[in-house]
Amino acid sequence: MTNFKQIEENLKKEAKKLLEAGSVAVVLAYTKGADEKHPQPFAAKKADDVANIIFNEYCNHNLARYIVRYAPGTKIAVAVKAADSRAVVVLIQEEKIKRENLILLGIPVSGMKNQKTGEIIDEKTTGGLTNPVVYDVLLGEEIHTGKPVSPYTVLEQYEKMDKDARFAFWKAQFDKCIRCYACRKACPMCYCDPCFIDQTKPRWADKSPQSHGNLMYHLTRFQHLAGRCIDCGECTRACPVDIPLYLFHKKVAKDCEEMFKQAAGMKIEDKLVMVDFRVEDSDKILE
Amino acid sequence: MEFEPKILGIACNWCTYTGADLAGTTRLKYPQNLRVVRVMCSSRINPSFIFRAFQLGADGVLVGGCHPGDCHYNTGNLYARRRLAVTKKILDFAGLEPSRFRVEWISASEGNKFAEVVKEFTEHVQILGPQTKFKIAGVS
Amino acid sequence: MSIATPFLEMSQAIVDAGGEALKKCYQCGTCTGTCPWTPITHFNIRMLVRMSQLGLEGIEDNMWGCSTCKFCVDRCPRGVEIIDLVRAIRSVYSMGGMLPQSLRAFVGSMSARGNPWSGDQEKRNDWAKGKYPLYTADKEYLNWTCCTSAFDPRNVHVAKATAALLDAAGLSWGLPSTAVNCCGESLSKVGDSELFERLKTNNLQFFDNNEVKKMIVASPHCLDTFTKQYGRDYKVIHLSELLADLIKAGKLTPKKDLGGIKVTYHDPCYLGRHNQVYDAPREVLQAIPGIDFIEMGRNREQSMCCGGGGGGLWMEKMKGERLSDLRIEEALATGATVLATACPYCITMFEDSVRTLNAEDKIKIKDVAELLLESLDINVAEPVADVCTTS
Amino acid sequence: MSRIGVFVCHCGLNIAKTVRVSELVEFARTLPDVVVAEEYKFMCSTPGQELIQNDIKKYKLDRVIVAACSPLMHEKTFRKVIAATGLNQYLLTIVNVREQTSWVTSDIEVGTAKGKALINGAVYRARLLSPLVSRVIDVNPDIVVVGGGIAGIQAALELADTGKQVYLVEKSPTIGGHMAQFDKTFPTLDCSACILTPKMDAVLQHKNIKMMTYCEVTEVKGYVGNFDIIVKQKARYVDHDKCNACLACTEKCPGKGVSEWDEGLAKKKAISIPFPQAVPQKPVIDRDSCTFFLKGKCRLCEKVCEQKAIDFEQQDTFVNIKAGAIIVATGYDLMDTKPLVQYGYGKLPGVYSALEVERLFNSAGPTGGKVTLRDGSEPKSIAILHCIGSRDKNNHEHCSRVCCMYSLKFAHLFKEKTSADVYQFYIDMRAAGKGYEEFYNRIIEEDVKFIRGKGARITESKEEPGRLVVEAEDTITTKFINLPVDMVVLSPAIVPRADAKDVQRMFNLSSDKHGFFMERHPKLAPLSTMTEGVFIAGVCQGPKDIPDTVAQALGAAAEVLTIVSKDKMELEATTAIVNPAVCCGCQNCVRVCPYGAPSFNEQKNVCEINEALCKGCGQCAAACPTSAIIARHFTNEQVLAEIEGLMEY
Repeated sequence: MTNFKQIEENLKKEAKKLLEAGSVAVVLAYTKGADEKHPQPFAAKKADDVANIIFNEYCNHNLARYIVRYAPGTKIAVAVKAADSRAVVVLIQEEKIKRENLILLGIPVSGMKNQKTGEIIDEKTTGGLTNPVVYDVLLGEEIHTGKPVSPYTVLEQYEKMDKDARFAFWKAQFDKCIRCYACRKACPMCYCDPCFIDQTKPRWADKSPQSHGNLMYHLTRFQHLAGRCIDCGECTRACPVDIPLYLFHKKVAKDCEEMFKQAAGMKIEDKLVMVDFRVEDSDKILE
Repeated sequence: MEFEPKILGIACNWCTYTGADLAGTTRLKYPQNLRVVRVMCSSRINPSFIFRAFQLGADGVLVGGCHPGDCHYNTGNLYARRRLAVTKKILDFAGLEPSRFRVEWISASEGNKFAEVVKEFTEHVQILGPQTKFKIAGVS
Repeated sequence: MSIATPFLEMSQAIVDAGGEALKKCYQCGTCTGTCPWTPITHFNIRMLVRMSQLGLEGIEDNMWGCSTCKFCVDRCPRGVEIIDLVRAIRSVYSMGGMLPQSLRAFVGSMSARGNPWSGDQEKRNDWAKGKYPLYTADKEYLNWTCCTSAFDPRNVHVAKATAALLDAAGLSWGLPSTAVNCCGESLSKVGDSELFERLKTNNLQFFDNNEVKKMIVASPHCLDTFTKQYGRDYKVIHLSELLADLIKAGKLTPKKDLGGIKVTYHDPCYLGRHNQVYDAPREVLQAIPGIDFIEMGRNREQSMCCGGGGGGLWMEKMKGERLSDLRIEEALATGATVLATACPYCITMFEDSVRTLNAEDKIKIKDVAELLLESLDINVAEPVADVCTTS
Repeated sequence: MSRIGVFVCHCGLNIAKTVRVSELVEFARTLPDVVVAEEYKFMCSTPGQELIQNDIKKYKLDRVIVAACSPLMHEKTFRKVIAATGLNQYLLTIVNVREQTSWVTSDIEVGTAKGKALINGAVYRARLLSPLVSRVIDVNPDIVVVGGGIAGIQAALELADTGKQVYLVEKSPTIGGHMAQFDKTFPTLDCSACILTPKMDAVLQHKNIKMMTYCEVTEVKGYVGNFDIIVKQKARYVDHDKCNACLACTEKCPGKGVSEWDEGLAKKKAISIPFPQAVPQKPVIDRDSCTFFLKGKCRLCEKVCEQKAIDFEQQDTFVNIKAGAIIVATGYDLMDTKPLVQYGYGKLPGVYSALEVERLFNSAGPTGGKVTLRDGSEPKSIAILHCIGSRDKNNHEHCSRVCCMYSLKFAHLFKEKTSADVYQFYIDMRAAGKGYEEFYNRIIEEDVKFIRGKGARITESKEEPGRLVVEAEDTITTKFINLPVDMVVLSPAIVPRADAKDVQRMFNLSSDKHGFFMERHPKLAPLSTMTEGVFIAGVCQGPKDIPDTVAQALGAAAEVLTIVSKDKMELEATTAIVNPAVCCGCQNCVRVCPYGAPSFNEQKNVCEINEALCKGCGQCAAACPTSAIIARHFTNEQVLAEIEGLMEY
């Protein structure tokens, strides 16, 4: 089990060092919220802020979400768990941020918990990873459980479903959507401003929370996140009506990995699969 | 009465649209359930067009582009291939029969192929029956 | 000059019977130029197509010449499926009762007894003398015995050799029960599609009931029918291919030196051109010690026809109009003392020719399997297996 | 609110036969914003055009929909029609009720129903169209002609005579192409060299032609009016600026190669010119047969060259050319008939292919113009086999078009040069051309024997070793012909060049199912291609004879002049632009554009598109997640509206 206290200490120490030395303008980490189960993202800007930093098993927020809020060129340190680090990699690939402006404080962790249900989320939404894929400082020992978890096992029961049943399942889910857009707010990849759904030219879908508008919103969002979603699961945890969006994202990620032989956000040098091609891509992917 | 599906075609100007014209010039007969939208390149096709077409009542959507390697814009169809492959997977996981959406490479000289594909696809969609899952209630 | 009136209804009837291809022909004569019968008989395949295009009188006198060797189909610049056309023509006319005398016995036997040799169906497995098991679903292979191998005294030897080889290789196999009948290949080429369907249904019943997955056939004609006309998902392997594989896998090792005999090989049309098996039988022959293998001038894709296909086996041909005679002469010219082949029809045709040409002491006709068995040095008089079943 | 006029064409009965035109008109009148709908027999005719123009004025139309033939056919015509009234040409919408409706159904109910759906879609789309202003660009007046055969030569000369600068790029060391290999040309039998070599020389002498032999185009960028072309000059190992064409090197050279020019029937020196009349008259070294390159020593040519022109260190070089238009005239290959084992080509020495025979007739050929077999003897009996690999599903389905005629020419020349009996094995004689039937008659009268039946097989004669036997059916008498001959000439299929696929990609052409380059329209734009500014001429477009090739070359030259004779030209206005207000700066457009048109503006954090580089494919618009990119004339709104309209009926 991860020693959360130890990581918190190391995080504070590193943050302090960086802020004191002035090597970063801000350290993105977590701080106390309403209670232990609801920590908040936190931007430490002075050495004194460091005292407020915490880290526990409920610190799920993907801090990569907040990097793009700072002006280009700002030096930023970010605490990154496995999925967060992948989000950072995608943002670098997409040229939203530059690697040299980042100091990545890597957190190897297992045993993170869902704030609402308290269940351990490792196998569901971390892409099966426990260690960050890229970092400058590691705040704990790398974790090697020896048993690699397939991030896609959870999909099996849905893949097996009959099409009509699957449609009914998703229809019921999407019909719940109240269009609060918490999913896109939580998503580190959803930095579009404005989002396609807020457009008036064209108006892609109805803006009120109705069945068909919801379907259009979600399906298009899945398409836009294809090859980019890094399976942090934040969309799902943010959802007030508990739509298991992560399942759909995971399925698209799985298909992309099978078709294009590459998982999102694993290596900075990788090309973005949806704005790339290979001449030898098979027509089979269209079958 | 036999079910007459509505099929949306989106064809690139240089290959498939021209191929479709050739099918006409050579007076090949094929089912007329297909209505073709002309775009300059298959890569122009925004995946949301496909979702939208199904919402607007399409029973099938057929996209036609140049053969890979023969794109008028060199590589457009190679990007399109990836983009539309993902679209198809999304339709599938959402529970829509993925075979209602088809991408075919049909060159300007393949009038025959165009007619055959349309015939075969129309028959296929006919067997699948009306598409009701995505269709917005009330659209004709 | 005689007067002819196009009779397009007849042409249409041929099209309806599966002869659609006649529309494509542009009468270049490549087929006639390629046809093995052209130099020796009056049969003119192009003219047959021409007459069918216009429905001219005289089709019925010309339609029996073809032995469906497929040479013309491979060469046709228009991609006309000439064999389908011949079958359609024959079917149209034999429905009208225009069957030549020599084929009546053949069709009659097929109809009454389910095999072409007027054999008693119950005795289909008698050659095995009860020494080999019947096929059951737990066995790997069904060893399908061609009617010709089962009833024709010469070809029975091939059936026996086959069984001995399969046992020697330690395969799990069984024979079909006597409920089966002829695959129907020649019957379908003769144009009796109704009777063909009857035979096919009966055989399929056996295959389905016994869950046949893999089948060994010694006759390329059975091979062709089972793979192309029966529409089931089992695997059909020609004996020569199986033997070549068994030798490669070390399960059969030819040891006995045959003493430097000169052997040439005749490609059966239905094994070669129809099913593209050219190498396997040659590999088997070349694996046998003491065989000096020589090719005839016309081999593989260019191979000559024996004349036995398309019902030819049951038709009388005058001396000088027999392809098998020409082929024997060709084989003799190579200096070979054994003409090997891999088809019971070819064997029958060649044995006849060897006799009528008085060449019995100059050349022997052998199935590839028989030669292989000789070099394995197993006594074939009695089956090696001691499994006992009822037939 | 827009004011739409809908004009439905009968196209005689072409449309009206399977589409009830009046019903479409009635239907159109019920659609939103449609203020007038009319029908006419031939909308593209002058009265039809006037009908549209009058209605635009009368009803103050601001959108025009023409339901007629394919937009690929008459979109330009109707754009001009409406532009003449002052209406922006991009406010036109064409509905394809002919090629994609009336011609592909035989059921008038079905045709009419589809026509309605298409018109409905067009109305929805038309309402959202915007006027667009065409871009005007400068035109580079220079021209590149690719291929130095008769087509390329003729086009280059024609263009150069108008004062334009022409670059003639030829792959082999000399211009002239296949025509230079021939001895005589049908049906007039004029000597090929006599009509061609003066033209080759004219190319060399012309001050406006830059002849680039032994060169290949390796890259084509840009667009009509402004092409950027990279040409590779293959190393000749001879400095042609210094070489004075004395050819002392060739005399001394010990290296022996095979002469492609003589179709492998003769040897050539490693340093040589392909044939005595070659242009330029300057040699190149063939690395594959040069003793120095093979063994590391020799350099005899270097020693004898007084001009010091030999340069073994020479490398391939690359030249950049800018041009306003391009003519592709890359010619053809003859099919390799070796795989057709029944004809024994390559195995039986008496079997020749057509081009080999051309060389045998040629006085500059390997036999000095004498018809002799490989053993030096004169054939006494000759068979010419037509349609070898042509009109053949197993090989090439097309008719090679010139074989009948050159086979007749061969027959004549055989009769003239030998005392042989000559036989033609043919399927159908095709002699449609000026003077061709007369030529056929002449050859018949020269006592050439015609056997109607395709040659089925060539074998070696058993009775007379060394002779050949042609087996075929004479389909007229239904007799099987076994004809002993000394020589067999195969007339193989004419096929696209082995590298046609590469050329096609480089110039962005389409090809037909046989691999020949495809014209924009088989009747109305036979020399244009799908790429503006690139034209095709000669056999690369399909088999044809010399008169047709020359006519195409001249036509292509005229087409080119319509572009390069003006300093400026209008380009399609259908490019993409970025709406900076909604651009999120993701740069997907930058990543997917094949032309580098979009770029990222870091200051503004938005992408921008350089319209001059944009070719209007619209790919960026599909890749843009925020719909910030407007693919003009194919905007998201327009396409969606059209889809909606089409799906309504």
